[in-house]
Amino acid sequence: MTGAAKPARVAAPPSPPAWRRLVPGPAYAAVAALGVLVALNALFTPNFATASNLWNVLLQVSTVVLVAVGMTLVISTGGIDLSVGSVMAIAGAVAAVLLDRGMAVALPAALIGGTLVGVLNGALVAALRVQPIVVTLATLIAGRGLAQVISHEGELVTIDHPGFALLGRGHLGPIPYQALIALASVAAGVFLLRATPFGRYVLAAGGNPAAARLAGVPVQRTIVSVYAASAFLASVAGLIVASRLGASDAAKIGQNMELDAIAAVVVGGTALSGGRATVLGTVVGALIMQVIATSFNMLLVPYSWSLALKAAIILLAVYLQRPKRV
Amino acid sequence: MSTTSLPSVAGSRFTGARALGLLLRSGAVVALVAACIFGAMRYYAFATPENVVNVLRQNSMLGLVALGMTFVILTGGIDLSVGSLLAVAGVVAAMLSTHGSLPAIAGGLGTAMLLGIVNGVLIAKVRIQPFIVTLAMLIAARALALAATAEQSVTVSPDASALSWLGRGELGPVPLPVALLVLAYLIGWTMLRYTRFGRYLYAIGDSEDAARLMGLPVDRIVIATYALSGALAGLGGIVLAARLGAGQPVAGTGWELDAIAAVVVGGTLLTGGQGGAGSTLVGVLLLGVIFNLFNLEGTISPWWQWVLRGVFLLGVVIVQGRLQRRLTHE
Amino acid sequence: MRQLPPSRRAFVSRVMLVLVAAAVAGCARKDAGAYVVGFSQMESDNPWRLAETKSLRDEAGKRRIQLVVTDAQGQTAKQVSDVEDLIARHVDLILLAPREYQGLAPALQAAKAAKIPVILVDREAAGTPGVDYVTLLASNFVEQGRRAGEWLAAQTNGKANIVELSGTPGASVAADRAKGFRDAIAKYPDMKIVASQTGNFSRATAQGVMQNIVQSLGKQITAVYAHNDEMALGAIQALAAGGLKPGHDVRVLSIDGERAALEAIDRGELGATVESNPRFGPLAFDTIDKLRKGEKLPPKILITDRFFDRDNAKQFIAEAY
Amino acid sequence: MTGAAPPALLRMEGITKTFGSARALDGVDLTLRRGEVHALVGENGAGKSTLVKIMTGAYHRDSGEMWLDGERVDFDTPAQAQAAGVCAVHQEIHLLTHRTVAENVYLGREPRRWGFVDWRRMNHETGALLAGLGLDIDPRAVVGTLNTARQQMVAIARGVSLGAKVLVLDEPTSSLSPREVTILYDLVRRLKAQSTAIVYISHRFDELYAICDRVTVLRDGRLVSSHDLASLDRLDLVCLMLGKSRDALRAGTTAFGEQRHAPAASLTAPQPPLLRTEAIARGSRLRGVSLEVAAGEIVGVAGLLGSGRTETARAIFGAAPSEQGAVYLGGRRLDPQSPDDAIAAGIGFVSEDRKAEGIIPELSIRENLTLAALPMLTRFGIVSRSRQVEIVERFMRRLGIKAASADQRIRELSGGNQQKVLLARWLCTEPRLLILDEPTRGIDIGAKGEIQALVNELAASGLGVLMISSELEELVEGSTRVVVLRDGRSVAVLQGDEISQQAIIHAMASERAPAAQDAAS
Repeated sequence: MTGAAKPARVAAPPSPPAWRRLVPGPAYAAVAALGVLVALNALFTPNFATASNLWNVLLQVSTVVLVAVGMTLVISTGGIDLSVGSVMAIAGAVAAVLLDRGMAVALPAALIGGTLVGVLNGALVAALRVQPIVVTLATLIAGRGLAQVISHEGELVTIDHPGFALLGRGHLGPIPYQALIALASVAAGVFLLRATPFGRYVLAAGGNPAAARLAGVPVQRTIVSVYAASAFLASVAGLIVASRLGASDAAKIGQNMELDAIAAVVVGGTALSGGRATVLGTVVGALIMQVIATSFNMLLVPYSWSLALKAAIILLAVYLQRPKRV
Repeated sequence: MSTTSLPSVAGSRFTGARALGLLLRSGAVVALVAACIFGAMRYYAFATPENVVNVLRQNSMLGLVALGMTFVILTGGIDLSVGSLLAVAGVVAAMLSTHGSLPAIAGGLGTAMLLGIVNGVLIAKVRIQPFIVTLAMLIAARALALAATAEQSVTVSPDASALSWLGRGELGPVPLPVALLVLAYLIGWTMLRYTRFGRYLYAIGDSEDAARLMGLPVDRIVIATYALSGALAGLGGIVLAARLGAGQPVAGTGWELDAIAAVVVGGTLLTGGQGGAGSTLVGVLLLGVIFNLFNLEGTISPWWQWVLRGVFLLGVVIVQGRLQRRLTHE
Repeated sequence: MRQLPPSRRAFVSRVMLVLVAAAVAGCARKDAGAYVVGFSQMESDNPWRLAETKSLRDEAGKRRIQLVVTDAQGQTAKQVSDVEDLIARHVDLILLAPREYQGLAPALQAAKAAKIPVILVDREAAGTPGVDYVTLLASNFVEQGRRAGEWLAAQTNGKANIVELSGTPGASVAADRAKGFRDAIAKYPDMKIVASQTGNFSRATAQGVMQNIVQSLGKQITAVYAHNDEMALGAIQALAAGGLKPGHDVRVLSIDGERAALEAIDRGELGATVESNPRFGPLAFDTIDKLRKGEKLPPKILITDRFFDRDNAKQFIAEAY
Repeated sequence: MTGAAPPALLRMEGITKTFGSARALDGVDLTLRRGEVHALVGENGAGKSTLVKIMTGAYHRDSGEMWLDGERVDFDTPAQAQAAGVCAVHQEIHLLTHRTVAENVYLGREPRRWGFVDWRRMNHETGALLAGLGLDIDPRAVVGTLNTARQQMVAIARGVSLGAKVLVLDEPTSSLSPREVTILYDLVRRLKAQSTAIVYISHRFDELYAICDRVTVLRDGRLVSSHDLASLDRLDLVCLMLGKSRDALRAGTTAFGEQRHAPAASLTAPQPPLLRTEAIARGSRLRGVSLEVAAGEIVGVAGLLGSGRTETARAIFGAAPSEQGAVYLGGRRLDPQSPDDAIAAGIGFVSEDRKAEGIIPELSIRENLTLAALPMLTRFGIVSRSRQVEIVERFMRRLGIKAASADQRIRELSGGNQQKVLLARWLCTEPRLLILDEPTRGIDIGAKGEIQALVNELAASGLGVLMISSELEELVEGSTRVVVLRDGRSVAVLQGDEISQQAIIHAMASERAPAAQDAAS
């Protein structure tokens, strides 16, 4: 504490201007990158800048956004959730198996089933203090197996239920339902983080768990809730994918989703070390990744190139947003 | 001057902590022994030399990858790119095999090591988190392997006999991959315990700040560690390509998770600074034996195998978590 | 171990006891004289593979032969290991569904050294029939692609803008089905592949990819060729969502012949699917019988693939997988 | 400067260092002689740490010159500085906690045999080194299992074994008990006799006068002056540090003002005390502490390190609940099992470790300040922004928290301002009892005075305060009563005129002679 490198009295940073508070945290780089990507595509990719493609991009990005919002919460507590893909598969499988008993049974059962995995993750992380990456790696493996066991020993269960199909294929005007669901999850995420004690607790638990505990923050409960929320959102995403596919493909639904979601979160400016979170940044991150994927498909560029670009974007975004060394 | 004696509270706690630490690691050994006893009693084929050699050979490549992962995890980092680097090395070696074994092996190893160095530089110099750097490398290196081969497997030229020998040769009764594995772990163990480089890995994983202030060349060591991890993944890839007779751009998918699981099951902590090569070898063999038992049983559906693997990993981790907590609380 | 406190030692020994009991109770020692067949499946994450495994299991059950199945989870390296484990288990014969053409040589060598005959199922692997393996029960993937191409040419009078949804990058089936199709349409200058992107053999991926292609090419597209039914079904969803009527504006065709595909044909959404018959069970065990009787086997035995379109799809729905 | 001064061992001239727009050091000179203990003092932000980091190669200077043994030197890394004989032992002891003592001492230059680390020799030589320094520490012990004092010794031993000519001790006694301090003094004198130059950074004047020969004073990144310490009295030194004239300072060193040993009015009334603990115990560190705090009273807790001071606070707050005994609040049995219980009952707790257990670094002042009060600010699950802002503004004004805005991240504030935010965190929950564990540790004199005055004011308004402090002046001048702990037990309660440094020291170390007396007088 003696003679710190940053004498507070000498250099108190100026208060940020009002407009800066609208754009959360250090996500400018991501927003700028998204802008550049969209502008380039509008210029060079035929049919990119059309209304129908806008809905298309939103449609495709919505499941990633759902999962990534939950992932943002988890990461801002300093954790990580690798199990989201498997949770999606579990939710899809449960719904598919139970749909002939009606949506009122199938949907709640699927959501609860998926969320339970999150509760398990959270309990192990919070109570036993096992590292999140290991816990969720284990549930990733076991969950994928479980999803296949549930869907009649690995079969691809076809779903033929008009009501359920709406979830993934319905529209409100031109807006797909799933985009609305994703939007709702984003709004809920922003609201939770900004306006509720829970949001403060999440950031406090991620920023300094010991201090949070002494300040009366229910750290363990917060951590369990965060993993449960992540699993719940993943379950919703799993239901949407199953509905869109018209089948529960337990082996493939949500495969590698954890990496997509983590990429969206870090590109959006949430630090992996915890204590900082920006849900809107995550949305931007997810959009960046989606625009790359969509435009590369539209430009018919080989798969490997889009992988390489994704990698570069992740690095660049994180590099630009890295906290200044103190 | 007389020796000033400080209140000696530490002495009694110390042995307790040590015993627990030992148990932490020997937990995996106990599990391995138990799994082997179980296998030997249940399956006539388990305890045959043939099967033992099988298990060792099958796991030698993952073992090499996991050794590199151990080094990285000891520094408190993580390397998600190993599976992709393995594929790149295998593909490069296969492509160069028409020019002879030496260029093939050197090229494969060199490429993987170079990519490892890129990881290290981004982590140590540009100061981006290891998780993100290696996640990006996982994606980028896979892209490289796919692009370089036009998404097709590349045959290892039969002329590259030394290369093929690496994957299929035998030293007496010992297959060469196994010999390589043993050699690598011996060197790794010696390195970690008896060389400065090894001690520095522990130091950095324990406290990077402290290591820096004690004058260790932290950046150089971190870069060397990721280079080593890349090289070992590359060696794994070359052995695999030699064994299969082809370099596959999709080889090693998901191996980073298997390697992490092996390291963790062995008892090395992901927080860095504690663990070692020996425990990782135990972890690799433990997971390998479990797969072997699944196959010998032959009637467990693949999805139940997934469930069992996940639950097993969870169980080991929970037990270790409890032991670890007791260790830190005492 | 010497450092273990007594309570822990007791715990460990109790665990050991339980393990021993479990092992003895379910002891899987080989019954003398029983014939055991090992089946190394390459992956189990799609209906086709599941149907193949099931067919073999059912047939083995019928003939009271013990079948031991391993799953390579899509990794050649693991498949080699699996075969080695089967050899260590001293099975009498190995059925091998290769992950790839390349890379299984060590497995075949090991089996040969152990004098265990190997029959390849559904795909070929590098080696010589009669030497490295007994015979190949083959699906002809190139032929499947060619039949698809010819059907499309006939339907469109040799004029089409085709979107190809290819299988997993690096998988040999994908390469074969791409090749056969290209060979077939090469004769028709007006048949053009306007886009070729990977759908990873997955419905979800294909759906997303197709959506993007529809955005970019729109009404130019007149045909979609998918390397398997799953991707075709995804593409159909995407086309409908993009305002193109599958079966009407765009002809969709694929390979495999799974039930959902036949239903789609019946609805008029899917044009046709070339069967890639997964039911190797009867053929495999007939072949094994012949081998045990000492009959001479041809190097390659082709399983017959049917062709499903509007005319016959409905009648096969019930029996499809 | 007299012309007869011995030749300088290390000389720094015109050292300047800028971070961003902030000038941390501006043309600072420093001269170290062989075999001297040189105090480096200054308030927070004076530039002490920056100067030391430049000296030991952790930072690179922007301009200026440095000579060691008459030769110009230029250290790019700590390794270079160590090789040249300049070593630092930092305030947060930088050792590898999972590794053994020997490994730590020899890290970076392990003895080798045929290229491999020679463990036996390493352990043996470390043992010899420690014994030579008069320390009884097992070289094979894992550092994390040693207490702080021993870790400190290990860190110093490492410096010695590096053959340090210049050894920097940054706040070496901040976590040592008086007894351990004497061991440190022994060590320092021994090194001095071996003509090592020692730079000694401390906030504690007692120590400076007990051990140091000369002093260099820094203020706001500039050199104020260098003196022989003997020719400078305490008041002069404080004046130099604060940049104030001698007259402007009050007589006492703390800001508790008049000695308030008279019991608070409420205590004389026959009402039950606000807080009462009955022989609370937990594990081996806390073995029976009984104390009472009345409303409006400041009760000081004194004791050596390891006497159970912090454990007492944590037990009352429920952070590490007591296993035996009872905690009563307002006459009713509470026995909190978690901080939640204590907070709900109206207890606040400011931990001694501000960085690890106090601030949430990435959150703003506003969020940090209202963290504990959130349930009260929440309606229908939503935090009322307007009430939050109102509270934050009120407390920032009342406590004089200096910051650009309430939205500034707390980690950007000085230690004193951080401490005020943490105090405000509890004050806005309107507690009945406040537990302060080392409320003024590691903060500069100005802020220290403000906090002390504030605590006084709070108590006067009826709050009960339990104040743990290792600064005897603070306890003596601030407390209505002082509870003295020893070996996890409460051994004495001093009231009124009984309270004096002598009496406290005596109680802390009753059966032994008060070893630290020379340091504390």
